[in-house]
Amino acid sequence: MTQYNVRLDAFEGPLDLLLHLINRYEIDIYDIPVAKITEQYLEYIHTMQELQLDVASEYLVMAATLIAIKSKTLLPKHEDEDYVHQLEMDMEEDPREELVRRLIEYRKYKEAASYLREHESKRSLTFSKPPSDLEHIESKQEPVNPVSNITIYDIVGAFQSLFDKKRTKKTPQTKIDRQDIPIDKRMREIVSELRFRKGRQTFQNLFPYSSKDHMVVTFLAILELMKTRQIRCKQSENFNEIVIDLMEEDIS
Amino acid sequence: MTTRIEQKAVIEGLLFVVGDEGLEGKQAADILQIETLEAEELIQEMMTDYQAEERGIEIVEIAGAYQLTTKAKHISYYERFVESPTTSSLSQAALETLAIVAYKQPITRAEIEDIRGVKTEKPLQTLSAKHLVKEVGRAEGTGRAILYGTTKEFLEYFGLKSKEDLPKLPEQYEDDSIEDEADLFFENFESVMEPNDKGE
Amino acid sequence: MTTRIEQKAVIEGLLFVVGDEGLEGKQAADILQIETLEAEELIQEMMTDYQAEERGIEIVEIAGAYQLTTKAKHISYYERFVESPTTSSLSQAALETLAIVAYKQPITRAEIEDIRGVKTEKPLQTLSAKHLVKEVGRAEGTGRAILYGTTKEFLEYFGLKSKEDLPKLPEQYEDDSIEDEADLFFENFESVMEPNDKGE
Repeated sequence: MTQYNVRLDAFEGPLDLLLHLINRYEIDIYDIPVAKITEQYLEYIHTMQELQLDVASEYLVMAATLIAIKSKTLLPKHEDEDYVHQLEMDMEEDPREELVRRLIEYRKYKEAASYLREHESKRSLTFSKPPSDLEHIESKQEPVNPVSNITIYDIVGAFQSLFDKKRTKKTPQTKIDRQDIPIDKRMREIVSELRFRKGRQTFQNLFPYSSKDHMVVTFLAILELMKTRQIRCKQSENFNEIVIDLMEEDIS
Repeated sequence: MTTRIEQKAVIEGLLFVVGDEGLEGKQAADILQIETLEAEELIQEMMTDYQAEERGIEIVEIAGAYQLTTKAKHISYYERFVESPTTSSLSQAALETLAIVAYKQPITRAEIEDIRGVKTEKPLQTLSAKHLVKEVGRAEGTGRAILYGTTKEFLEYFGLKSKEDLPKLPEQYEDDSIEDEADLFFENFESVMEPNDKGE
Repeated sequence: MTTRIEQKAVIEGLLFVVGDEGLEGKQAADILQIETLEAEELIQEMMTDYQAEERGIEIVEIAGAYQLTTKAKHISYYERFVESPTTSSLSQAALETLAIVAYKQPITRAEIEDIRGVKTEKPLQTLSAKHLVKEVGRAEGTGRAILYGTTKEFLEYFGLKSKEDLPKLPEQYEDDSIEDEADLFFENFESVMEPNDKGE
């Protein structure tokens, strides 16, 4: 039952895979050697199939497209046609043109996405604060309608964003990439949390997020910290709260 | 090694972030990895700095913790702000509380606080004073906590025929799958810890 | 008559109060009873003031309004005990989808899928649930597919001033120049073919 979803997830689709191959083999996007790229592409698909991955239909459609383009470029030129026809042939689209257009278009947004990613991580470095409660400031002209300029949709919106907020707080990793919460990082977090809490925290409170992976990593981190004698766990009796203490030597 | 100036900057940022939960001298000291006394001294200095004419906020000490507030002498500007038509007539806290009461009524204050994650006494007072929510009964069990619901006026202001007339929420807000997952984990965890008690 | 220094103090207090809802230049001007341009100028000056070493907060312009945030360089002090507003980063699929919506709005799902070459239902759901994109209308024609656009929260999430604050697309410039070249070619071609019509 081993799954290799991670490898499949590494690509965002057939266009992404093609771009990867183009970069890897330093291919000029405007002059793609179709035979070579088709070969590489199919090899990748075969590998995926060998790994018993569920190859999405989009990848197979692209494989068919590549093969179609390849066969078109291989077609022998008609030599017995008259000159006008020959001209028409020359004017005909390069069979690769549509694919190149799509690749370039997709690449644009892939780059735009990485720009957004940069902004996202930059933004995560700063904090703002929620608006202050000004209820204590009495307005001199009390409005007749206490909810003027609020609609029922503001109520709905408030309710939704409340739950969204709660949800995002609870699950800091929506797409869990295990690399993102390495155990030693979580171990350091726990130690500094304990330091901040004057060396003591309850077991339960070390699980701030309800994401399964975060909890598992936290649990493993606690076990590891116990093993390396950085923390001590105490439970006065069965079913009581487990209390985690930072070992004294470490505080200094 | 951070300079005193930098340390002050960090404290300002910390005070800004903690809001009205306040920051204790010891907390500031831990974060800056300096002595508590040193941190207290820095904060006292900053209190003086903030008295400068060009500052609109100041540090106050409330219940052993420091927090930022606006200056009392500027009150007339905040009154103008509150009255300005672009300013929402309910605070975010009151709006959130009202939304919860509207959709989850009848509901106790403790339950509202559970959802919001913060104390909700003041917003509930505001909403009662504005006749938007009222007591609709008492919860069963010890304590018999007050149950809140929306008022007739609430329906009138928003032009609703009845409580059932509230717009339906998207399905995603109904499910509790995330919480379930957490519960599942702790359940499993407990059953590992106490295998004898669970007849497995 | 208030001095510029006092006006700055009031703006600081207002910025503190509005928090992440932000303060528009016009709002500040109304409250101070000065011209919007004057208020904007004051805020610009303050932005420079806040860059001083001893300040732990700064003014940023997001979604057309000004707000205070902590400084990025102090992150190591805060991350120990507060949670970042954007800890949950978006998946690559969601980001690509969002990038397409941002640049091509209003756009239908089918058009997005055309560009990405894969199904995009789930990323769009994620983005809607996070209020980063929303339905902005319906396409003409049969089916009347939903048209998607970005929201104010989109700007807030990425800390952008406005939709126009997005950088030019990487290849846009090149594409334009190719078209220009083509146009030029056809123009020349035409002028060769029909020399009589163009009054040379």
